[in-house]
Amino acid sequence: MKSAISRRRLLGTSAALTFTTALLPRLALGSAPISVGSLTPNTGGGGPFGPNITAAHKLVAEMANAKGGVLGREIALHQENSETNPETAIRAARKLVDVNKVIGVLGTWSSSVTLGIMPLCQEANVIQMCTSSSANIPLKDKKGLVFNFMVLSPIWGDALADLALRRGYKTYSVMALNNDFTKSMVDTFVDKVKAGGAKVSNDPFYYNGGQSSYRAEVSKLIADEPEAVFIPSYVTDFTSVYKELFRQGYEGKVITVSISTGSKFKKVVGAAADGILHGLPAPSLASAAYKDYLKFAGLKDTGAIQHPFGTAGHDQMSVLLLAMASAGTDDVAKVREHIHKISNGPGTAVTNVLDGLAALEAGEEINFSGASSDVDFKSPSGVLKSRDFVLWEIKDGKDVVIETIASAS
Amino acid sequence: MEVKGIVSGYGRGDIVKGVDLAVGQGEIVTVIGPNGAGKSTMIKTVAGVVPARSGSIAVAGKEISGLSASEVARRGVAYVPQEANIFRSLTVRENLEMGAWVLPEKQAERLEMVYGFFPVLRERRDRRAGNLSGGQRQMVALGMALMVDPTALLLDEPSAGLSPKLVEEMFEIIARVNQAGVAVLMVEQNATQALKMSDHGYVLAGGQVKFSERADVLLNHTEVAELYLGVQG
Amino acid sequence: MLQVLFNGLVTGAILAPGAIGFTLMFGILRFPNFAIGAYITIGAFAILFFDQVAGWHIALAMLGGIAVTALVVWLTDLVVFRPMRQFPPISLLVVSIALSLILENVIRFIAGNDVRGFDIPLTRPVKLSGLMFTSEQLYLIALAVAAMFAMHAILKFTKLGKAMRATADNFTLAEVRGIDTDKVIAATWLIGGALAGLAGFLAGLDLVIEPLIGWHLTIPVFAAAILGGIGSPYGAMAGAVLVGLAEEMTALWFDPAYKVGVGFVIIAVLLLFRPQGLFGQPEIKK
Amino acid sequence: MLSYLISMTTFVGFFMILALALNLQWGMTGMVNFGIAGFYALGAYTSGLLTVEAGWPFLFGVAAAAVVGLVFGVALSYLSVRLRDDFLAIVTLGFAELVRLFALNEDWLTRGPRGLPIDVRPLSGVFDRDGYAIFYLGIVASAVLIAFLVNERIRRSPYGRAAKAIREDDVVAEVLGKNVLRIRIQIFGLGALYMAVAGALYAHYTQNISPDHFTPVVAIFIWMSVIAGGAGNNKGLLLGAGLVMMFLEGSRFLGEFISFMDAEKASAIRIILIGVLLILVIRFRPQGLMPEERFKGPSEI
Repeated sequence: MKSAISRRRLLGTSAALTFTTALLPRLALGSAPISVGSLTPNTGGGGPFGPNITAAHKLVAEMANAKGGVLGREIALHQENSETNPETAIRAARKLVDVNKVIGVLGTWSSSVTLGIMPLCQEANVIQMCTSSSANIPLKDKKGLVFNFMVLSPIWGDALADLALRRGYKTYSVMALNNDFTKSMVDTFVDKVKAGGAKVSNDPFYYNGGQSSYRAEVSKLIADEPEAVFIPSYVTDFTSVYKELFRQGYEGKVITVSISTGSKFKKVVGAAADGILHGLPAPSLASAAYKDYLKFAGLKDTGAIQHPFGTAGHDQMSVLLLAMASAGTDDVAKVREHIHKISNGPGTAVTNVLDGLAALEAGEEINFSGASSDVDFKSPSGVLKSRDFVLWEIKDGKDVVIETIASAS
Repeated sequence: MEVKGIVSGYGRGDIVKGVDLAVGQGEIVTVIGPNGAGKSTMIKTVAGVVPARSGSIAVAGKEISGLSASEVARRGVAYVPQEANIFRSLTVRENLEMGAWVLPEKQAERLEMVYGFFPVLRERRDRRAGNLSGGQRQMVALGMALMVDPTALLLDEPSAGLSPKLVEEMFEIIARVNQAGVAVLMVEQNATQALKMSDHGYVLAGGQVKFSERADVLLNHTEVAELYLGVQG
Repeated sequence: MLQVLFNGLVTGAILAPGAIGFTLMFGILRFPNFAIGAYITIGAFAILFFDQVAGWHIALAMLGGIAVTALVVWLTDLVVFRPMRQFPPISLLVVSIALSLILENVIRFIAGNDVRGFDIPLTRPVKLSGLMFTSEQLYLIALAVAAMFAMHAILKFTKLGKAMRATADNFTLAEVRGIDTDKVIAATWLIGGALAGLAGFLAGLDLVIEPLIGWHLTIPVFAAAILGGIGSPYGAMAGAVLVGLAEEMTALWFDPAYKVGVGFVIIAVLLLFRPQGLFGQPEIKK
Repeated sequence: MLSYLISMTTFVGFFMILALALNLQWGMTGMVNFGIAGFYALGAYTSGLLTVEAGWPFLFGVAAAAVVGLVFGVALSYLSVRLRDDFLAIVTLGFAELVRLFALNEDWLTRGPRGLPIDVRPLSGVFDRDGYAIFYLGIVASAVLIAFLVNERIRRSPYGRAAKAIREDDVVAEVLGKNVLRIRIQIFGLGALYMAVAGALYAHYTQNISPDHFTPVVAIFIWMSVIAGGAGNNKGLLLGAGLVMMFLEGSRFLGEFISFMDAEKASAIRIILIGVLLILVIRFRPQGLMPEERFKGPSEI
């Protein structure tokens, strides 16, 4: 019934469209643009990542607009800064939802922001696309409107523990930045290595970012001289922590998440970064989607992981636009269904929005694979089915892939 | 020094309500009056610490009202506040050096002069001024004022808080400074003693001059004696 | 234990220049300048600029950065604080918070949020009879101590330094005695700014350079200054080392998660029971 | 747009309650409080936990928040007697940070950084989305109104004038026979109560709280509101809170015009503008937009 109405409305609109186009031939896109919201952490804790996500959203939207938009309508992108702070983010999301009437809010990063804006998005029937790892997200997503482009953090802990065990380390110490992302990761990591017969020699503890020194934390961490240390963290605090680890003469293995060891990190610590093991849910760097992303973003293929979250931003916008094109409407319930449809397939494999739109126009069904992952969602929840988890070791200042684990979630 | 019709105060009200007074060259002039008469505000106004709202203050024929305290100091008018009149955390010598800020070229010479007035300060020159006795602190305060080679000293209750013996000593010092050719305008609670060594006296009440007489006349003035000198008629 | 003391000393050395700068400014201007953290950030980024963009030798870059910071800090006085000299301290406190937001975001506007570091390779520690240290840490302590002695010499032996102490001690009297308080205030900002610049260098050596680097040091710096007795540069130095130690010990023997609260607890306890600081003279009620 | 305005007005309402609280403490009695976020968080978590974990109804949760705010406010007010303004600013800021650290680290109680989802809301089944937004705005608006009326009542009463005497000079007030300590404790406690109630209302409005909601930035916004509006003037600071929110959120709409700049730079510019504006207001309008009304005549001490 509803779809019939919207189809009728659509017909009406196209009739009106032809009419206005006839009157005003210079107005190429006569009907109202489709509003999409981008809410990214451009300052605060997510500051090192947010701008990449924003840029990726913009890039994809512009690519689509250059080809005449989606459903013959322009994509109007509205970008806001969450300041990595839910108190601010809620008001920004209100603006996106209530003023700009966006169909979705894309790009939230920290779980506190994603969860913070969830009640209002659910209430207004707005799609959310995020890269947050809190296990609370699927639990609270009653309407199945939240699509998470990052696997939940227990999976990270699991994969990294696997790697560590296979490397044969017998004793571990664990400390972590105090946040939602790391907490579940630490729990799974500890359980897994213990189950694997290894020993966790300390009582895992948490530190806060923004300290004036990390000396005591590091001393405490390596007091029992463990073979390996596991430090889930963000890049800002990890850089300080790692400098300190090195200066305290720690010779064992350092295991962490790749978001802490990007190119900026390597530049800061230089040769001292060699030997760090790190992992991240990521596409294979050889994948077509990732290469496309590098091309679009104007980046060189350095062989290292770049823009871990920018790639996800690219995929978020691509998936949303393709789902609308596939659904033939911007009706949220339909779009939601088609998000599952185009990301899980079956259909022609596409890796970017242009190919996708072209294929849809040609009447094909598509299966989108992204720069950040294959983007296959479980149904009904918007949790990724699996994501390749890539493990690297830094050698001579470069990330060298050790192995790739297909993680089920 | 000529003061004509100065009005000043804090906030919304006036405390000094049109005061005239004059200090001749080399004179000692004492201002007495009950608590709250505006004596302290008056002397601060002359010193430039509290801005004058109207009236004129002239030193050797040159207008100084409207100048800041430090500019007044540069014109040879040295004010010694009643309280907090030394730099407690600095040594005695450093205090005196600070006094000579506006007259650096004469610093050595003036320092000798001040040590001459107060030999005890030479002994204690490296002590923190805050650790000295009350009398010695007053010497530092006065010494600092003398460092600028002033033509006039403005003293706000120089004997306040001193033991009777020290009060005596203080007044002696003021007399010696005065004999060196420095005019003195002071505000005092120890009215009788202060007037005894003064050339001229004023009685201030309610922000206005009630009496202006030669000091010896004022001392024998029955009404003044009764009201302000604590002498029972 | 020796190691803990040494670690505390290193942290203290990082905090000390900032704390001295803060306390100098407080002594004369009589309000807690929250922008001290932003000044430190400016120092770190200015040095970073000379080090990496201009390609200067690191020692030269440090001096250049310190000079730039001193100048910027002095400019903030001319533009922002000077017209408000008579305002109550609490208004100035709010102004300084606003100023630190502005400065921090100017840096963010220019340099972005990325993490950065000076072009100095990390070194492994030297172990000497149970004590472990790196050469940078020795430089760091040496620089802080040198700054301390320089500050001592300025305050003790130069006329301007004595005038600064006098003005901090008793502003009204300084004016009455004809001390050029405008000059003293300008000197205070310049010296305070230079110290913040140095703090930026030390923090940049030890931590990671990003727009919030100085903000993270603000509370420990306050704590050090208050612990040492506000307005007292020597106290600030000692206070910095004690705050450093207290933070190390909290993280080691209590819970690292509460470490960032240590500064506050020190401040609160101290202000309640010994408001003049550990080494300060009781302030006379005026 | 209408529903946006409704929700922004609701947010302004939270700011207004906080600003009215700060006006009691600072504007009318001269007690500095930079720990606003601390009381705000206490109220939010108290009501959130009691309704979610213990199943209390909304109103009881809010009432419990009020009590907790009052208790902590009274405890902290003893500091205000012993400390200078600027030191008290730092200590109260520290209090807020400790509350936040507690919420962050004691996850057995607060669920730490994972955040606390709160689905308890009064009469949640009765209205549709827009209707509920208006209903909740009504709740917040009544709280603002009550706080405003109480503030005005206090301001006009002899008690309020005693508070003002303390602000001007507590020694003089003491000499005049005012019980300075008692008044300080009562006023600070009442202010803290307002803040906690605002926190509780905020928690049930946003339905998800985490320690990140209660950073010291909140205190800065509220101080901006009070300073911009005029310390001591209850009407002025309502205006101030509205203006601050308008500026904070209005500068978002500016973003549409500076889209040539990347987001990172644009948000930096936005915060720079906020800082500049605050400084300009303090510099050129130190009494605020609506200066405090002065009582004339013998009633003034």
